[in-house]
Amino acid sequence: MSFDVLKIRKDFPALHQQVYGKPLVYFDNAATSQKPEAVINQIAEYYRTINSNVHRGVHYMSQQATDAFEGSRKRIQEYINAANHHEIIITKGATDSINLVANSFGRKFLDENAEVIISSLEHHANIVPWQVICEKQKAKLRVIPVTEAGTLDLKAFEQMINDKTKIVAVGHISNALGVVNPIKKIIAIAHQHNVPVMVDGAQGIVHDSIDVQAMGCDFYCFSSHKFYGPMGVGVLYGKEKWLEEMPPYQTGGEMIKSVTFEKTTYNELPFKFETGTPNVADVIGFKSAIDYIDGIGMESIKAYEDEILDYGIKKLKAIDGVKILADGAPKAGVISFLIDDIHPYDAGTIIDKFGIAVRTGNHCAQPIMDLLCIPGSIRASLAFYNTKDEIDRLAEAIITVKEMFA
Amino acid sequence: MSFDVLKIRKDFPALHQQVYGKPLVYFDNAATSQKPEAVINQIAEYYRTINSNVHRGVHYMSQQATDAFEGSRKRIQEYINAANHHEIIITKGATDSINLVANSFGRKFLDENAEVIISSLEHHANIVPWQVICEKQKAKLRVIPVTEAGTLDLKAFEQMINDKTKIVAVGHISNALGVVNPIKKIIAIAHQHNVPVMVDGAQGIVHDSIDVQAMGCDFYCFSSHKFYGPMGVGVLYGKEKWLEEMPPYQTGGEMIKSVTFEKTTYNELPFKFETGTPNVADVIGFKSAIDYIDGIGMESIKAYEDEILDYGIKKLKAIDGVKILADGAPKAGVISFLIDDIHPYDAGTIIDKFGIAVRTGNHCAQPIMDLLCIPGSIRASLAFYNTKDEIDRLAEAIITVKEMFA
Amino acid sequence: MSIQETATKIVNEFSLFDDWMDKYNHIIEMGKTLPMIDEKYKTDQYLISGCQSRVWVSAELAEGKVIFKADSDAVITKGIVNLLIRVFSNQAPEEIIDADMSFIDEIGLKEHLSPTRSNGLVSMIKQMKLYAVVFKTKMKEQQA
Amino acid sequence: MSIQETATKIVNEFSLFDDWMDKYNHIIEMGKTLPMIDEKYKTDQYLISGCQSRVWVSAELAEGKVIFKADSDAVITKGIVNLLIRVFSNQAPEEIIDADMSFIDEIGLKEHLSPTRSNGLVSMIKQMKLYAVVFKTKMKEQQA
Ligand SMILES: Cc1ncc(COP(=O)(O)O)c(C=O)c1O
Ligand SMILES: Cc1ncc(COP(=O)(O)O)c(C=O)c1O
Repeated sequence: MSFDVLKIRKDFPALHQQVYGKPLVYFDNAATSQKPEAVINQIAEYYRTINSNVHRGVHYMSQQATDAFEGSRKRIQEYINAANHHEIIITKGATDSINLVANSFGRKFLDENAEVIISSLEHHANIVPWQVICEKQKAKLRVIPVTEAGTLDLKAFEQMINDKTKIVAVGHISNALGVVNPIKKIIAIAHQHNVPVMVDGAQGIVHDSIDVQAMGCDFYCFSSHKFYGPMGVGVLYGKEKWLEEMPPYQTGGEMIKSVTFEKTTYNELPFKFETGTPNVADVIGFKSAIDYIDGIGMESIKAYEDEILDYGIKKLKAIDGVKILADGAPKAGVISFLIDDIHPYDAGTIIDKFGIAVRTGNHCAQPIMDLLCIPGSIRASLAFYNTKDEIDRLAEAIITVKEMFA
Repeated sequence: MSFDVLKIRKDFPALHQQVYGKPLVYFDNAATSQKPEAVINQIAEYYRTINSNVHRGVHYMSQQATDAFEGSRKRIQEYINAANHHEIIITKGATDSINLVANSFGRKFLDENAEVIISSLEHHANIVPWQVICEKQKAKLRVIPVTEAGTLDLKAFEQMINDKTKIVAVGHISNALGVVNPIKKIIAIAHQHNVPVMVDGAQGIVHDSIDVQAMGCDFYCFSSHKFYGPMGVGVLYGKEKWLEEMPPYQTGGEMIKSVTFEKTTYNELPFKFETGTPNVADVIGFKSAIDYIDGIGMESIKAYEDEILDYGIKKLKAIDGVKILADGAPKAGVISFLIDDIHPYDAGTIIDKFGIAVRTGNHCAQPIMDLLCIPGSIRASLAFYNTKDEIDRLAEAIITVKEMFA
Repeated sequence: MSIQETATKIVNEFSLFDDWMDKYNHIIEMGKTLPMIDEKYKTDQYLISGCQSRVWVSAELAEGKVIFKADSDAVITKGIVNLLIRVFSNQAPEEIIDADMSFIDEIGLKEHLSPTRSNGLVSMIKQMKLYAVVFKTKMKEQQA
Repeated sequence: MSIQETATKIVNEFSLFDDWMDKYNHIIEMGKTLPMIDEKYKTDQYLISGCQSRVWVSAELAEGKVIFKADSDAVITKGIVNLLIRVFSNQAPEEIIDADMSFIDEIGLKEHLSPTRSNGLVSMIKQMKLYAVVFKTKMKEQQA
């Protein structure tokens, strides 16, 4: 086998722990991923050497830090194949990126005649900012429904989009159900109407190679921490033409060219959207994560993840009473399920005692849970460092849960 | 001597480097501080063990991470003596904190009859957000002038504040000049008029013990990275009564209680103002920084810093042609100066070659530079790990600069 | 039985079980004997926040003692809230307010006690003590 | 002299100096002999951004060659821009556009070459090459 998962696991120190005296099984990757040693060491190395504030310093360390910081931006650009490095805006996370777009695009382009389209499968981070800006600008928020199969209803979307639509904001892969959305089709339809599309790629970047130019999206955003990088860093990719037209979001140092009490002029891209001291250490750490992932290759990662996901779904379905949510829809990385009528919190509490970390609840995607008429689900979210053995352990735990609550 | 600086320096790995073959002298502390080994190790330790997403997880690691994260919030509360831990909002930096206040307080309390007061000594981070919100709400921005001595003109302030004033936002210690503002007097005057005061404490927390209740401020904000903690973390302290009244700032997961497409209800403090996955690793790292500083004691730190600052000012003033900015004003941590008519950039470039990191330029405080009619200054900003020897080396470098540009 | 006596009794019950699974089975059993509240109380007003599952707790005063009832959509939560009800119900407000909760440690439910935990045990205790405070105030007013 | 010849000459000049201080002294010297632009060009239009000091560069075409003039408020910046002027000035637009800038490495100014550096050397080169592009286009139009 070309994909040596046991070798790969050695790169992730957090995986080798005991929880309640049992070897940890970490199945909460959609919430946050574990980090390879290379990333952890890079952060420490940074703080031991070139740690400095960037961009305005003439001194050696500041110039080194600036080079490394801007080098990381270029690495991100290259990794997602953006056309320009100034189309890469550093934020604090996917939520911050989406707030930036909703606020800045919204203030410029939304008014009482405008409509915004999101979907029923969104994470709260891609719902609430749009609700808020639509309310502020008196625009209308419309929601793509889901079909029985748990996929987005593209027919409904085609009927929904019209001259008033100013932007479509949809997730790439649903964190709650693992459903992979037909993002290229959505973009094609939107672009036929000259409507830009923002893709919430918080889960998308983790499970597939991203080429923003091939995808054609106008914005793409994600968090470092879900993609094997440090916490506290997010990315917003935006096409230059939109970023140029949008007003700044947060303001302060760095994002301005000149400040007087009468008039302040703003800096160029990407700095127009970046204010305050950036999280230099973690941005550089994120570069190490990308290097690490690229070293293995997203194609092998995807192939292996699909294999264990498939194995996991089959294994769990074989247990009487387990119901996989959105079963049949195209999936990546996530098994979201219920066991009989057992409350997810009950199940999760017991599964935890086996040293297995799963998440229970609505996964910050309450609307889709409401649509499915369930209080939440149990979610096992996989990464390429998980194994079939670990899935077997989850299956055993589920059987115990069934017995305990029978 | 009770303060053993050579022993303390051992705790900071970055200080023991050679730059251009010379031992590094790091005098750019006001831009960002170096980190003690304890902080660097804590971040790595976190990623090697309990790394998880917080608050919503039932599993072991998530609960450990949540405890550590909330424990850090309590530590911050305790350190600045806030009345409640939910008055501590975690942000990504001082700039983010100020944007939060300007935006959220501004939308609620500013209108075309309102006035906001800032000062001439502010960092851009405490100017531009107020300019922007005042423009949006059609409020008026007023600016406390400085006296000849470089201190804030309190008489002018007293005449400026009136029934229309809704908030006063001033820095605690000026990053560009090191001037310590009479913050208690300003708060007393403002409170006589029932006007709340936001203090930009980005430099203040670094050089003095902070007791927000004793100080009486309504908001206090700062960055972890300037206070020996990791990058990517900021704090906003706000009095409960204001935070309760203010609308949320960024929106998404975590800060909401329930989401439907019709109506979203917001969570309680502090979560109302915290959305998206927080920077757990660095928040926990920041706790280690506070523990470290508390271990030495801010009183000893302050005494030692005042001693070397005094030494430095005397030493530099003794060099013919060196002009200390705002000389005579009460100072902390910063020597901002000019050498003859030499451009700060010229001086900085040469000083750098001696392995000495100083900053040159306007230090993101263009208005005060404009007022002083200078393009910027050379700034040596000190920390408690700096030594008199290092100041001597700076003095030597200055003499070479003078010779080279004579 | 006093609060302390019930607490000791519960600690003894749990001490019979060596492993976590038996402990949880006992909690689940306790969930099944929970004094359930009337459906009409299952409203937001009686809902305790801070839990991943929904828990409703109602309280009434009868002859100077507080009677608690509760329900939850999760069985473990039912068990935990019943454990609290066994300790608190039928006690005077004063006793409830002052009750020492350290027995929860001894049961081995310590991991549930952090205020940041998603099961909301702390919120439940807080809410029940709050009811007691309200009743105590009422009783004082009536005496006055 | 061709661009390459001047570049080699400058590299030779700098090779005489062993240490950074002499190199910088030479740059400072070159700053003093900078062909200064007319005061009227010291406007935002001629200002090069990305520098900590202010640098203005003007260009005009004389007999098919570009003549650059510049000024700055910082001496080192003057020296650096003069170095570029010595290389670029009095050359045909074509030559300037195609010029290989690797000699800057050889001088030992490599540390200045990163686009993120605050001295703006890269911005200056960009701006000067841009002038050359504009003149080349103009010359073509005139020929057409
Ligand atoms: C006085 C003052 N306020 C605000 C800031 C902004 O802090 P940050 O860049 O960490 O957001 C700084 C940092 O330069 C500062 O010195
Ligand atoms: C699909 C999706 N969007 C957005 C987010 C928000 O990401 P963050 O919390 O890192 O800002 C998440 C994370 O849970 C997610 O899964």
